[in-house]
Amino acid sequence: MTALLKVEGLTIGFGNAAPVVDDVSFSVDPGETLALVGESGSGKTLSCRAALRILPAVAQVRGGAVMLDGPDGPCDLMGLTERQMCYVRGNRVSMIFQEPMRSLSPLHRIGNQVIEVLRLHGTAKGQGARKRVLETFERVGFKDPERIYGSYPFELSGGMRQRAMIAMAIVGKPDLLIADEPTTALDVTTQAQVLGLIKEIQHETGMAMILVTHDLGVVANMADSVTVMNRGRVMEAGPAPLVLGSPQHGYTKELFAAAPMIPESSEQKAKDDGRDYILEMRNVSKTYTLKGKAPWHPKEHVYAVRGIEFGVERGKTLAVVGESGSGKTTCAHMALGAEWADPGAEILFKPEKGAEAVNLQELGSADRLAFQRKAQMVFQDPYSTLNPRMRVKDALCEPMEIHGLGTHGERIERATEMLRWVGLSENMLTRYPHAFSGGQRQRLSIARALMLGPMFLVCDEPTSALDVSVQEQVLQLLEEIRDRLNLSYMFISHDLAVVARIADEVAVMREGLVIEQGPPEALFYSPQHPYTKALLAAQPEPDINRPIDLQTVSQGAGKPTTWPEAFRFDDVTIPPLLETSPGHKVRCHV
Amino acid sequence: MAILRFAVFRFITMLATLVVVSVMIFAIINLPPGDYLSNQINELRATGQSSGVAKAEFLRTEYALDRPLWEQYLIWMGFAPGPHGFSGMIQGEFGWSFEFDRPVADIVGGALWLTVLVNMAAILFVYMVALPLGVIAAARSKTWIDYTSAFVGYLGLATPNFLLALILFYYGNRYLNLPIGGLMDPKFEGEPMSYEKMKSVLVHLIIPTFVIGTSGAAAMMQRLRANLLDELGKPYVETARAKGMSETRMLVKYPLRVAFNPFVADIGTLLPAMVSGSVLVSVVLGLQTIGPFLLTALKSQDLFLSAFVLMFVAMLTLVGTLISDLLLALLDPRIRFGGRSA
Amino acid sequence: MTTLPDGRYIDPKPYEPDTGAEARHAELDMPNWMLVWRRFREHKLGLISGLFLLISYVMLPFAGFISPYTANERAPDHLYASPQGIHMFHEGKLIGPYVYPISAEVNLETFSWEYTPDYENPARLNFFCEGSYYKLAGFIKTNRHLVCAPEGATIFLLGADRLGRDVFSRILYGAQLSLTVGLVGISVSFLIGIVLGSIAGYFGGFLDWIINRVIEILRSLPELPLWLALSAAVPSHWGPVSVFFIISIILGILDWPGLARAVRSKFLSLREEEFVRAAEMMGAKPSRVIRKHLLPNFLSHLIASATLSIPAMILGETALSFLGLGLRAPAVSWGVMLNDAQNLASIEIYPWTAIPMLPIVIVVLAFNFFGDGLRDALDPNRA
Amino acid sequence: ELGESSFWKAEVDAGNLPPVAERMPFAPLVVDLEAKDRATGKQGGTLRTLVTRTKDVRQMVVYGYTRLVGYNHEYEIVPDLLLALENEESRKFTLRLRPGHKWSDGAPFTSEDFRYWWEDVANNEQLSPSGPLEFLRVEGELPKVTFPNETTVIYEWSKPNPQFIQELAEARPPFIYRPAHFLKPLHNKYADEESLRAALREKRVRSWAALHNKSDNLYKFDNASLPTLQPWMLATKDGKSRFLFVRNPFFHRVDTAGTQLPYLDIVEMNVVSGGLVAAKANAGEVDLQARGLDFKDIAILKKGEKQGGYHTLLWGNGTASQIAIYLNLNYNDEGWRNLMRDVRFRRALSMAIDREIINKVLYFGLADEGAMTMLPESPFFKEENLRAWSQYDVDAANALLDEIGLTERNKDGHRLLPDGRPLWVVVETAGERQEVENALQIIVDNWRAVGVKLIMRPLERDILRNRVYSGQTQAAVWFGWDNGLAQPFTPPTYATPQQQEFFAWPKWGQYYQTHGDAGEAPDMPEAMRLIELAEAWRRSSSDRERATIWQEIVDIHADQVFAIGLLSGARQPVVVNNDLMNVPETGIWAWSPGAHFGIHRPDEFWFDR
Ligand SMILES: Nc1ncnc2c1ncn2[C@@H]1O[C@H](COP(=O)(O)OP(=O)(O)OP(=O)(O)O)[C@@H](O)[C@H]1O
Ligand SMILES: Nc1ncnc2c1ncn2[C@@H]1O[C@H](COP(=O)(O)OP(=O)(O)OP(=O)(O)O)[C@@H](O)[C@H]1O
Ligand SMILES: [Mg+2]
Ligand SMILES: [Mg+2]
Ligand code: NI
Repeated sequence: MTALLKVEGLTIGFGNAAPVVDDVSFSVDPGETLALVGESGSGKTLSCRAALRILPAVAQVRGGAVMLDGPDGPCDLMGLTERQMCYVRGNRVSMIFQEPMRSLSPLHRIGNQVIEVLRLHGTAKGQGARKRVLETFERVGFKDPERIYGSYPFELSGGMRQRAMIAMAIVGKPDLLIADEPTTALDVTTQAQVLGLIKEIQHETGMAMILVTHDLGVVANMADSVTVMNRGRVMEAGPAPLVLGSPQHGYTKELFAAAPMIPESSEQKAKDDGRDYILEMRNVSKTYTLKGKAPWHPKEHVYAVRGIEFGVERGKTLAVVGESGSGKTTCAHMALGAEWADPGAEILFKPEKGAEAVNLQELGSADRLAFQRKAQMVFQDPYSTLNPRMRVKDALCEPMEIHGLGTHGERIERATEMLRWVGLSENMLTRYPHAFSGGQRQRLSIARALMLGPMFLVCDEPTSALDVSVQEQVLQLLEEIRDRLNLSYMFISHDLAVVARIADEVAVMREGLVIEQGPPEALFYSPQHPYTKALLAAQPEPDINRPIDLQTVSQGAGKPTTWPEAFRFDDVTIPPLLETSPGHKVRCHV
Repeated sequence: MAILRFAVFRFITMLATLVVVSVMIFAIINLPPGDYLSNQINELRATGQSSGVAKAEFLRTEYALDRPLWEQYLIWMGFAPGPHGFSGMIQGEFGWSFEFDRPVADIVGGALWLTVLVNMAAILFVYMVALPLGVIAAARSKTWIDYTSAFVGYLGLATPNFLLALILFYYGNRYLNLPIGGLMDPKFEGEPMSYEKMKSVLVHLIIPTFVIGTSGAAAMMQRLRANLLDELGKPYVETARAKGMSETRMLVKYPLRVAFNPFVADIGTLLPAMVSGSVLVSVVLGLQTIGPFLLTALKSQDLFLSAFVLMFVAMLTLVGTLISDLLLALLDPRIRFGGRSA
Repeated sequence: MTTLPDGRYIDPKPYEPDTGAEARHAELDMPNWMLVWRRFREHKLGLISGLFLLISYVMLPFAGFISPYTANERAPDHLYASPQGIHMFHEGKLIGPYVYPISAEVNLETFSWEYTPDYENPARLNFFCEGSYYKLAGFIKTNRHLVCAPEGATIFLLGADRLGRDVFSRILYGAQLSLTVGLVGISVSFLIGIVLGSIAGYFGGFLDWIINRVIEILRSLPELPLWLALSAAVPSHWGPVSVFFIISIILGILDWPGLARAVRSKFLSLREEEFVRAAEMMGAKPSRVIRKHLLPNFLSHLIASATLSIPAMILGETALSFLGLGLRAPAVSWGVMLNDAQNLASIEIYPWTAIPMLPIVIVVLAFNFFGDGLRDALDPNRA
Repeated sequence: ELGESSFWKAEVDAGNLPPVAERMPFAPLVVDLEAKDRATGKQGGTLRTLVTRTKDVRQMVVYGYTRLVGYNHEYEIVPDLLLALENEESRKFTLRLRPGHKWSDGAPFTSEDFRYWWEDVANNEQLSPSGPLEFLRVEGELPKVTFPNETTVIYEWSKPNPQFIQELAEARPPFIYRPAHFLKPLHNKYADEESLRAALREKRVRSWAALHNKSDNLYKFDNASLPTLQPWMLATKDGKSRFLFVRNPFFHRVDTAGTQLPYLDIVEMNVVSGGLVAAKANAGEVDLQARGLDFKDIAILKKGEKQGGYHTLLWGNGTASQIAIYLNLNYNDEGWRNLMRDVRFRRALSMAIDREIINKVLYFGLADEGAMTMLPESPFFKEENLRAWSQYDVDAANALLDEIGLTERNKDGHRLLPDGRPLWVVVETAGERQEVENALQIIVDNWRAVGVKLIMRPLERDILRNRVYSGQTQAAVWFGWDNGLAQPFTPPTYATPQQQEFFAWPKWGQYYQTHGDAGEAPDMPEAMRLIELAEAWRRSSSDRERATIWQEIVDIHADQVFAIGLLSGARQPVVVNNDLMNVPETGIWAWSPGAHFGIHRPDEFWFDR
């Protein structure tokens, strides 16, 4: 069988520096899935983009060929005219970009942007096209496809945007799908659903896929062959069972060893009773009113968060997991006073043990400034939170400048140090944000959050774009400073293995509600709520011999209305959160 | 819903602003010393035509020009009754033009549609030239097409309008047989619209449109280009490319909409700015638009006529900003007009 | 390529886990403006334009020295003299830079001045010679010129105007005003426009409402009658330059709303960007957010607008002189010169009187390319 | 043996118009063209001309120049509409109308039209709030006006009213007659209330007086239905930029060959912007044009002659001085006022001007350099008056200034006033003419040589006037006397401090014009003498006497330099189609006397095609 896409000796560089993609070759056959894994910043994204010829304008392709097999034999994409490329892009080869927020136009409705693919290539027209888009929306796990169709990107959660991107890429049923970290922002059940969908399509149409991911569990479940990259070079490549089963190359071995797993046995952590909350949220709700509808339509509300009650203990980590779109980010924003909660909420921050708690909802400007010094955030979407016109140097120094700390030299000093902490080179300080890889940007975001030495840190999926070895490094760092400086974290993640590792307490969210809350050992080993159980079941493991059944796990726990009587809820009746055992709460009717 | 409420609220504000503006307009017109009739009398005497003086004096009482200024204002706006039951602006009575010795409504009536015609043509020209050229200049920045359009545009900008008009008229007439000045062949004046008349109007519009339009087009083109270049590096542009859109189509659909934001903000002032900005051009080109009326009226302090024209322009401005705000909200869904932390 | 027997590929190079830190770039410690300058240097056209502008501005104080005549020096016998060329070789002999003296004759058939060069008597130019008095850099009184007309001849490089004044010298003198005073208006309007526009756009709400009303009122207020009123109100003993100075400031004060609206609308949208929210969450004050985050993202538009305002300001006075408010003699500016040229005769019979158009175009193009280079250097995504 | 015009033939044949013999007065005005060295022509053709404002339709009343009495080409006043005018000691004037004379709508033109004006218009309080016109009052006294029969009107005063006749011949005459048959239906004295109210409603005016005033525009000429006596009548209703005038079928002039005048059937008047007149003329789009053309356009006009099929005539100019500087003797600032009232100062400034250069720059040396005085065509012209204080003589000027005591100078070389202020003369202009600006520029240099700094300040025309009248202006530039062709019967008001319009004495003029309510009484002996002379002229009853008075006035002006004239006799370009006959090669372009083309009787121009 001839390979559908064959990349040979691809070399890409910037300016006159050494190439960042160096003599990379890989190929993918029709219907097959090739996983590209490797270190963050190793050139995975660039290699994929090169295949579609949408590299940054400054990038130089210094050599190599990209052969795409077509009806009239393979042709080199590097030699095609722009017009011919237009035919290839989106139609034959489509791509899911790594940063879903920035990759969607902020001014156009999601539906409009997706349906365009069909219109452009004449695949479907009119109502047919719309139906097909809605269908795809449904299949990528949107509960309310119509609403998503008419929404603007900024009205969606990170995972939703990512799914919109996925829908955009697969709606046209391409021959080859290049998926650049397609599930980083998705909770595991949704991830399973999406991966299942892709497999299904591969089955139906023989679509090939290049899957760039850092999640070895996903690789294990999806890939037919694997290419491992590091620092711009291919380290190891071959069929998945072989590479995963018995890695040969030093880097590969190292990488696979770093993969986190939910520990097999539970080690009880000590419990102290007098809980000292650094941040406490009481009765916090958030309702959004949707834009975009015509003025004469009735207003549409989204209940993003409904009556959240939890707290972050001093020096501890509260992990929040849950379904994509369940209100985690909204919660985090409110915890930092960046978003006003609906009236009646109380968000209390206590800077010192025993100090007077301040309500973030009613803060004076001086108090607010003081609070902002102590509480920082690592954003879910690092790209859009970095000013595109600011060098990293300035972006990193900005928090200190704002609070008037240090001299210029000291700031730079600290910035370099932070960069080193998160595993980046200090030379990157003079770059602009767009010149980084996804994972590098995420680390920038972490570095920036640490610049002020905060005492409370909200991390919204801080490691989702990092390969396991870098992730390990970052987690270690976080743990270390937590223990050293008595930092408190609110840690949002979809990766249960990470959560298991770092959390002192876990809250599981679904549709704006906390449905189960408790220490990780309790939660992971005796989950009570059907949704929690589903989540755990859907966690993929990096073991090629233990594939999860995408079909069944992607069902998740189903709709809340289909749950067992005790847990069932709908918009009107919501069961209370009950403490079933000490520290373990479950939302259920008694 | 919000946008509807917003529109209603804005409309009410607009009316209030209009009243404020009317006061200021009236005050400014009356700022220079003297008034039409005394100037008129002076002029008649100075040129030895003293036999016309009697009539000028007659008009003074007829139009309440002998009363204090505030009273004149109230009468003009229609808040207070004038002599002989003169009813004022708000009742659609626009007053009398001394200069032309006709009701203001009669004079402006005809000029109004010509003004709209000329300005529409100019705006159309601006958009038709600036949009494609701006997009092309951005897409092909630093190529000959970028440089040439910049050069020609700046040439147009750097030439005083009147000089440009003269040059174009002179050589246009010489080599292309284009007409000099005016908006239609005089023989069609007052005739009903016909194919021939239409043609004549179009031919006459060529040079004025060009003269009024070049500066606007050049300005818009360059700014559009700059804004577009900014957008071109954004990732969503790459997404669009990855979908297989052709470069121009992509440019037009995505970045253009973002880049358009500053222009939409100005859409409201486009029309009035052209009306008042083209006053001098109209004067020198001999276009029978509202502009020359305004200038003569102002110079001779023909109170009601200039006040009406200015009110008209002010109204255009206000309606224009209203529209532009509504458009802005439609253009960019993220925009809220509410306060910082709402 | 190393392929293992089982068909997999292994990188042949030996693997070292971490190479450690690279050498620190020199760039790292450079201030931002140095980085910008390094990128700007690559934009050749921008660089040339910048140099040209620099030279032009540096030259301004020495305009008197470079020009062979002073601004209002009349040659009564050379009204509307046509441009004279400078020659080097006379009848095959090199005699250095010289001109042919010209003599005027009125042609009462065509009612125009006609000039006949005297080819017999080439007159060599004098350098570093004494001519009429002028003030170097505005205060040093001297009569030394770079080049002056030889005895009995004239040197009108770009011809002479109706009063027999040298167009070339006047262009140089005119630059002194046109390149400076007009820019004051731009600065004023940009300052007010940006500040108020930012405030309205960033804060929104009530402030936005207030500023918008002010803008509306200002925009609907007629400029024309204001000028008319003003032309009566300016004290009569004021010199033309100070009148013009005031006018251009007022022009700037009236001009800001357009820019303010553009800034406002863009900021209304920009302030919803995530990075703005991030900065706010770090505690950035509004002024900082506006300066560091919002403005740089609107800089391209601002730069383009600024370059576009320049011709408007230079030419603004020609429009104003219709109302008796423009610059006027003895002040010299390009606008004044063009104003004199606004008739058919200047176009058709004495085309050189319209030459001041050229410097305007050149300066404006230079500003444009300079701005473009700057925009480019500041653009992070630049190719 | 009158020939019917082809233009009206159809109408006559259709019976809508009487034949030409019945249309003309019994005693038409027979024009002997041969005697005037003109060719007898033929009827027909359309003459194209341009104006710059819509309201300039009135130019057709000026060009048509049909008056009760009018100037002939020798500047004598001769009867025109009138068959004869009898003048008894300038006190009693008997106006004899042409029997059978008709308005352009065919209604008879009789003494009733005069009566209507006098009794129902001029003396109607609502129509003329301030009563009959000033020129009809002699020291406040109104004339006795009688209408003995259909063709006779008598104006009679107890004292002489010498300006009566001359006023009737003005470019803008006081129409002392009105088409009574046309206006009576609009007059509340004659019309029944019902129909008057209907007319008010229809015309959207508020009072009958306003309606009457609006319809009664013999001079404005913008009402196509208003009957006229002019050679051409307006045929365009509600025109904006194009007006057609067609021949008046009842016009009263006829040539010796029996052809009813005017020769030209149609005059087409287009409104264009002022800056484009020269361009249009150059493109051959006019047949007869002087208005809107300037001396500086001559080159371009000459250039287009061949292509445009026209030739450019250079006429003289009727203003006494093309450019004159008026030092305001009523300036509000006392120190300055005293200085400017010193005749030596005015003389010095005048002598410091190099008029030759100005002439060369502005007019190729074709104008006459010299002070403001009467033009050579006027009987009061004297060579020495032209020369007086106008020879370029820097030394003499300096000597004069020193003599006044202005010897102190500041470091710039400018003289100082006695109170220490520098001698800066701010000269305000209407900013409309480039010539003025150029001339002043030269004067700046000239005056600097005598230690006087001139500051030029362009203003709006009305603003300038208002400033001058209120004494805020130190010095202003304007034309010299409009009428540089004074005849003994020309009222000398404009040359004496009886009008604020002479910028040297605005306040004295106001004082006279408002009968002492505003302004200041003249207090300079020379000014008082001028007033005396003006009074004497009014009272005098013979032309000889008036001539001597005039001469003295002109001499005083020359000696006192009330206005510093620069040049006179500048050329006015007149573009004439090559086919247009009878346009004089030389002429004087003047508003008063002469009514621009009017004095040359454009009804006698014709197309030789
Ligand atoms: N515009 C640019 N200028 C300079 N260097 C760049 C630019 N874009 C990317 N790079 C560098 O190229 C390298 C490869 O980037 P790439 O985005 O392909 O990484 P990646 O493998 O996708 O990493 P990640 O898993 O973090 O997304 C990175 O080290 C990055 O810093
Ligand atoms: N500005 C907004 N306007 C309207 N709806 C919004 C807005 N922001 C968020 N939402 C909605 O609120 C809900 C919760 O969003 P949130 O971003 O908190 O989810 P999340 O838990 O962070 O999901 P993910 O894991 O996918 O990031 C979503 O349904 C989203 O569509
Ligand atoms: Mg990547
Ligand atoms: Mg989120
Ligand atoms: Ni992940």
